[in-house]
Amino acid sequence: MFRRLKIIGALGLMLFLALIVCAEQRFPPPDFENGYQLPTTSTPAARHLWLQYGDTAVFLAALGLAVWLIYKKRSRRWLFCLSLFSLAYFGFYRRGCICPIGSPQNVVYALFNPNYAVPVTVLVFCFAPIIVALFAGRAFCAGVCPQGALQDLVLIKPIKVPLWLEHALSIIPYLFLGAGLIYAATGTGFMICRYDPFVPFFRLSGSTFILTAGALFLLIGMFIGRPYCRFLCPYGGILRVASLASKWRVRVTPDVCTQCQLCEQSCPFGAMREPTPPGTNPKWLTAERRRLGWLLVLLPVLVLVGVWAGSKLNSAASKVDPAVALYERYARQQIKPVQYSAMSPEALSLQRAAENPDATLKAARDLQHRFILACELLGGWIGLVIGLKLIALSLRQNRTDFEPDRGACVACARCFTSCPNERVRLGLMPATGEPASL
Amino acid sequence: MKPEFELYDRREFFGVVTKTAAVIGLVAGAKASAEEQGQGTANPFAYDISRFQKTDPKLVAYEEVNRWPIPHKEARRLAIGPNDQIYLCAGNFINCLSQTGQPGVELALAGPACCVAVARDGTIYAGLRDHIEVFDSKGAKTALWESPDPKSWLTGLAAGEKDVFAADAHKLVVLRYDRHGKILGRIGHKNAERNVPGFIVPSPFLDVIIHRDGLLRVNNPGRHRVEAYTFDGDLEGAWGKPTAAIEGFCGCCNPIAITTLADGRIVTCEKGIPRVKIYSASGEFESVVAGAESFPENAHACSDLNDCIHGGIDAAVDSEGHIYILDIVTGDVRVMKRKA
Amino acid sequence: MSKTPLRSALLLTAWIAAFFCLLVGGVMVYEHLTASSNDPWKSPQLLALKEKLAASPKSEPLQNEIRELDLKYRRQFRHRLALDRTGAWLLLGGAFVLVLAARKAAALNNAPPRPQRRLDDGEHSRKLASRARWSLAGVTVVVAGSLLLIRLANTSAIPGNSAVAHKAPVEDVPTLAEFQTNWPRFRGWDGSGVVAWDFKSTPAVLWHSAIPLPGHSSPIVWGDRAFVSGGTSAQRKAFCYNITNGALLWQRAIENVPGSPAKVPDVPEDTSYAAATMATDGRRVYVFFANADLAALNFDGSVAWTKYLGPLKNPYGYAASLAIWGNTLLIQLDQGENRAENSKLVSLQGASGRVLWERIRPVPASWATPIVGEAAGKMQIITLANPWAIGYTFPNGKELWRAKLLENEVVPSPILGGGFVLVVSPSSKLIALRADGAGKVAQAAAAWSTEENVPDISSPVSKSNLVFTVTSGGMATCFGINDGKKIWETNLDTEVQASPGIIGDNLIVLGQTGTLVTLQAGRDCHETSRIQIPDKFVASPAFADGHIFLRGMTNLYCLGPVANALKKP
Amino acid sequence: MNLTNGQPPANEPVSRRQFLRNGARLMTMTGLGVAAGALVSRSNGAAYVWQIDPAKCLHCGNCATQCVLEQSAVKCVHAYAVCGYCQLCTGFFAPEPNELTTAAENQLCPTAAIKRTYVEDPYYQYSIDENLCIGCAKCVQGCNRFGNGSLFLQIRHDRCLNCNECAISRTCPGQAFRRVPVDHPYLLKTTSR
Repeated sequence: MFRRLKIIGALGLMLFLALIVCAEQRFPPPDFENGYQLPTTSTPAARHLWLQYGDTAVFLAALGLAVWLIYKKRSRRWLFCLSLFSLAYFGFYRRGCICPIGSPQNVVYALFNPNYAVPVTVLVFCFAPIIVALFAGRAFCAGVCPQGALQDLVLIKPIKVPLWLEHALSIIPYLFLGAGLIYAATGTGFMICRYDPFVPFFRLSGSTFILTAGALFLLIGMFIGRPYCRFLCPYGGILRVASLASKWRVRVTPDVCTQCQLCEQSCPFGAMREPTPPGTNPKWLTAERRRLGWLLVLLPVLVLVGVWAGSKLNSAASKVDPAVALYERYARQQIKPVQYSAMSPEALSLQRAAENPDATLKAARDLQHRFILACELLGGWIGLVIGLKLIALSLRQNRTDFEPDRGACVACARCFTSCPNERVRLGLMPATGEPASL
Repeated sequence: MKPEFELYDRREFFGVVTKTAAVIGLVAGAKASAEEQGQGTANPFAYDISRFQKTDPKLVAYEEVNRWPIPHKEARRLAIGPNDQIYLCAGNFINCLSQTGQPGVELALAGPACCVAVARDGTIYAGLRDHIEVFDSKGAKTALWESPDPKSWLTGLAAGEKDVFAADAHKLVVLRYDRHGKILGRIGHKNAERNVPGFIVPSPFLDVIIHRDGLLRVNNPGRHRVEAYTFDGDLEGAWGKPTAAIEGFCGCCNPIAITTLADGRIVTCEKGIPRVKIYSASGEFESVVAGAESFPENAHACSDLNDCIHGGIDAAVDSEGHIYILDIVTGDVRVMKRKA
Repeated sequence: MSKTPLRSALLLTAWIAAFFCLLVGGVMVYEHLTASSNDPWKSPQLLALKEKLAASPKSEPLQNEIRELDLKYRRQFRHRLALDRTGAWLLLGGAFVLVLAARKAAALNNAPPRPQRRLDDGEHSRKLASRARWSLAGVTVVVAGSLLLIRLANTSAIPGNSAVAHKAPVEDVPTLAEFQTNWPRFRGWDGSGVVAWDFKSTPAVLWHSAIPLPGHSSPIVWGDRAFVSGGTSAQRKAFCYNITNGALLWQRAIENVPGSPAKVPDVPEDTSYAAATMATDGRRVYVFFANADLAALNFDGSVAWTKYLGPLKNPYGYAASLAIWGNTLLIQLDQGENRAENSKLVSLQGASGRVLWERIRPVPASWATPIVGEAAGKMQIITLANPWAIGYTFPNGKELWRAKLLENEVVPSPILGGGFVLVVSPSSKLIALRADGAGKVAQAAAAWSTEENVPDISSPVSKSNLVFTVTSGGMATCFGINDGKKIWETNLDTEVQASPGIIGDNLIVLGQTGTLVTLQAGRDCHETSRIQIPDKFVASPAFADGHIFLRGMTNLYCLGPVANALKKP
Repeated sequence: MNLTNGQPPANEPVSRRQFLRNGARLMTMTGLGVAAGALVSRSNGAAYVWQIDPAKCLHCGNCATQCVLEQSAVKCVHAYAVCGYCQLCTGFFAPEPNELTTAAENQLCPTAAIKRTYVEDPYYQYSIDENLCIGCAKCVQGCNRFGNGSLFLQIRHDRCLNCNECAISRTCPGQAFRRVPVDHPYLLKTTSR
């Protein structure tokens, strides 16, 4: 049957190509008499795809190497070298883009916007460190993250942040994460990338605001270890949770702990946890039990309150979105006109809005509607984070030895050599006698 | 060692907390207030011709008496028939409309209609991109004049008693046909010994009209002037100067369309700063029919769309001296009447 | 360990580096503060001069002044850019040295800790936990407070943003009557190719209008608009025509569909990239191409949404048309050479393009369009492919029955008639099936089947108690619907690809070479009229608004009774 | 993976926390797997880069000021086939130029990045020196208002860092920025439309 059709089809096609051509033609440039040839517009190609796959390979290799250095080689020096390499490669060579810190936004954006197909490389950058963390803790933070490496590098004289404050501030990354993700989901923008304080250094250029912020972080970072990682980095937050379930954990020493507390001194990131006294003192037991009970009740309450509060926030939150901001400005213009200078971005965007106010309004309103749900989720999330943290703080830990907290430890390997037993094991120190002063 | 938490005590901590809150509050408030009185940043790169976009009201001699939409999109040109019907070419159609825009005959063409002219006897000449189709007054096709050149791009037509003139914007020539489609001559092509400088036409806007003084008038956009030719192609004179000021022709390539009033004065249309003006037959600026203020969309379209090939305006004059202005962007026709 | 020479050397280096950094940083900042106001486009001086020049255009000195100043400032600008680049690197180097030196120095200096053993019975950790909880509460307060402030500082000017929040906008679906008066999909609202209104006099071409791109899809009609699709490997478009004068109202290219590869699959011209007939729900029109690009367009031609359903593997190119009921779109994505190559039936929500459900089908590629209609008292979706004819429930797509009936390349679409589903197994059988079965239906369930003059491309059409078929060879046959007995047959001596249709009492058959034959759709064979249109026809005719719409290779044709051209049904 | 790995030696039983950990890990892995699967099925492996749609660009000047690079990665490009080769090019000359020379006071471009070369009477070629161009779109405004619009802005990918979120796109009044596949990274004007 299809043979017969072929002829007709071919005929129709040929008949029409001719017509298309002249229909698509447009007023041509002049006929030059001196045989002048039109130059073609140059189109320098973007970075090759295979180069990006190359980056991914390097990334995975670095991750693997980091794990090996932490668990098998147990060498701070080599880990430091690896982090320097990562700083050079992912930082100054790849200019801080592509980095896993922002990648959850791409993933969420792709999940909520079918028109955006997330590149495979981004997926790898987003998921690989999490999977590693699920088995071996925050190897990524230790050896691969350029931001982390930069902060680790500038750490000169660590001051201890009191542990209770450390705990309290450790929820901020999750708030940042939540905010970043709702803005990504609504398609407004990638806040986490927008407010990354170190990428401008990698690019050697950036807005004054972000450069100053970065400089401040580095100054603080000279005395407080990895301030961004501990108190802001949303991806660090993800890895922190992931490594709570990690299969293996960083150990100060494979041998017995003599409880000398040297490792606690050696950790600049407040990740070392002291042993809890054996047994439980009955005089507190009931109180603790009761508190835990109340907190468990409080959790859903907090979440609900969060949702309620969030539902009130959408109009404020959505103002960040250009479409909403445009209509807001347009509407304000109707009430009390402001004279913008000619051809200024504001004037032009207003002109665009004025051409089709309904469409502008619709776009803005749709976004605000998206934001209602988004903000409720964010509120609930904040409530959940706080509630869980409270509960976590009220669970009784039973530790017999000094050991790094699974979540907080960035696996920088500093504590290894601080442990006398480890030094003995490595033959840095005679098995007998007092720990020699360094 | 001394327990860390004497480094901060709780009161101090809450002090810090309240301070931060205050700071954040202040910042937010400041930002909000800034938003409120929102002074926009000036654009240091603005291409500023605003001073030319205002027309001195004293110069405006015409007022709009009527305005009606046209039946099809992508209008190109309009012409006035023997008894004052308006012929519009838009899209693949030529429409004959009454002076009030009531639709009459519609001719469907094979391709986009680029220009139209109507002879005194009612014969309709439709310029398609590269050839001319002829219809009788009832709209029956009577002839098809073969394309003079595959690359031809006809954008202007004028029908006289014995001749039909077609302006070819790409081949830079005005073709002289007889009423049967025979090419009699090629006018205005670059020619040193007849000292014809030749047309410069960067965009498809070359127009030709037959003036009452028996000469042709052709706009030469690239040279910013209107040129007068005999039917045999001798350049008899030219006038016009390049300036965005009201008395001249603005931008890179104007005027884009011309027509003539009964008394021989010439109406010119410009794009970029869309405006319709009247010059005396010898080229003295006389008055403004409609200034840039009258074509906000058109002015905007030119700065906004891919190019002005989709912008632009055309004009025609009826026996009572009304000027019909076709706005290609808004797709409507304005009827302008001289102020009392 | 206080003042070793090494340490003091390190400290010295650190200080020098720090000083160096400050110096470079200072210079850069200074440059920015001063120079940037002198950028060639900002410098007030230069601007003022240009103003002056505008006033007195001919003054030589002024011109020279401008030229010099302009050159100077442009030099400065380039200089600044260069300086920033080098400065940044210098700063970086300095900082690096500073950090390294300082680290070493600090390392040399740090006293070995002498921690004392803490002997408490958990008092310490308890205190810690409680402080942590309180400070956490503090942080919470801060967060809440700042959020509150932000909330107070921002008031929205956008009307009605809160109350109607979660309510999704309800889609208004046209009534069944609207669907029936229009021609919303391949072979009409129910895929039967039958309209009730009568069409007395001989049809004649009222207008014809060029279709810029080739394609074998049939026209669809809604209101005063007709739509067809066309495509090549280079571009694929939908076209909208005004049915009163044939004006091409708009054409929309479907491109940059997310996920759709730039390279389109090869499709033989005889199927064309636009073989699938479009569909409409009166709110949007839907178009699907052989490269698996699906698009919904609003009636003004703007794109509502697009979706890539591929990749599609089809030996001759995809050709089954879109089916629609209400605002639910159905696409029968049968593909591949053998049975297990993820053929599926997909149902989408018209408004959003959201996939409602997908059903995997154990069949290879087919070219038959599914129909939706009431059979055996249930709303059913009936699909044909080799070998299975499958009935699904509408709207939720649960499989009701399947019958192993078909062979060869299944092209003709099913129709409903006389309480049967009429199914064509190409050039082998015409089968009347009761659609009341459940699960696997034995071949015996077929009420009757005949092997006489069975078409291989065109679909059957049925009226009252008759079924009509037309073979590619042009043999028109009439069967009784209850027993499948042949009533008459006639050779129309024209090749036929298009499916026949029925207007009132007229059986309309469109020949490939442009012969439009009208026969009486009755028990006795009688040809009422025959006209010739100079074009090639593969697409099936559409009947709406008292007119016949034909899609030729080159043009869209509108036929009507010349006498009352614009008579509404 | 299943629950058995991650267990401590068999002699001691799985502690409750250990069990929870394994469970959590298992769940997370599955979750990630599902998400990844869903996304990979959609992504066609290609990466995206930012580009300006000339049809939407409003020539506001933000491209010169908002890019994270000191000298913007956005440049003016010239579609020669669309150009009219005018003698009086409104993209090259300031409004009301004194005379049609390349003197500073007559030029529109603040950095003199447009080169004007004589082709033949009466035609001149205009080309962009990208090392000088700062992407301010002043010439684009001039060309679009009066001429054929052959000058327009494009992101040049030999300079663009391809930030995850383009800093210019945030402030673009025409919302003209969009992600395009890396193998077709330009949206050029051509003779055919």
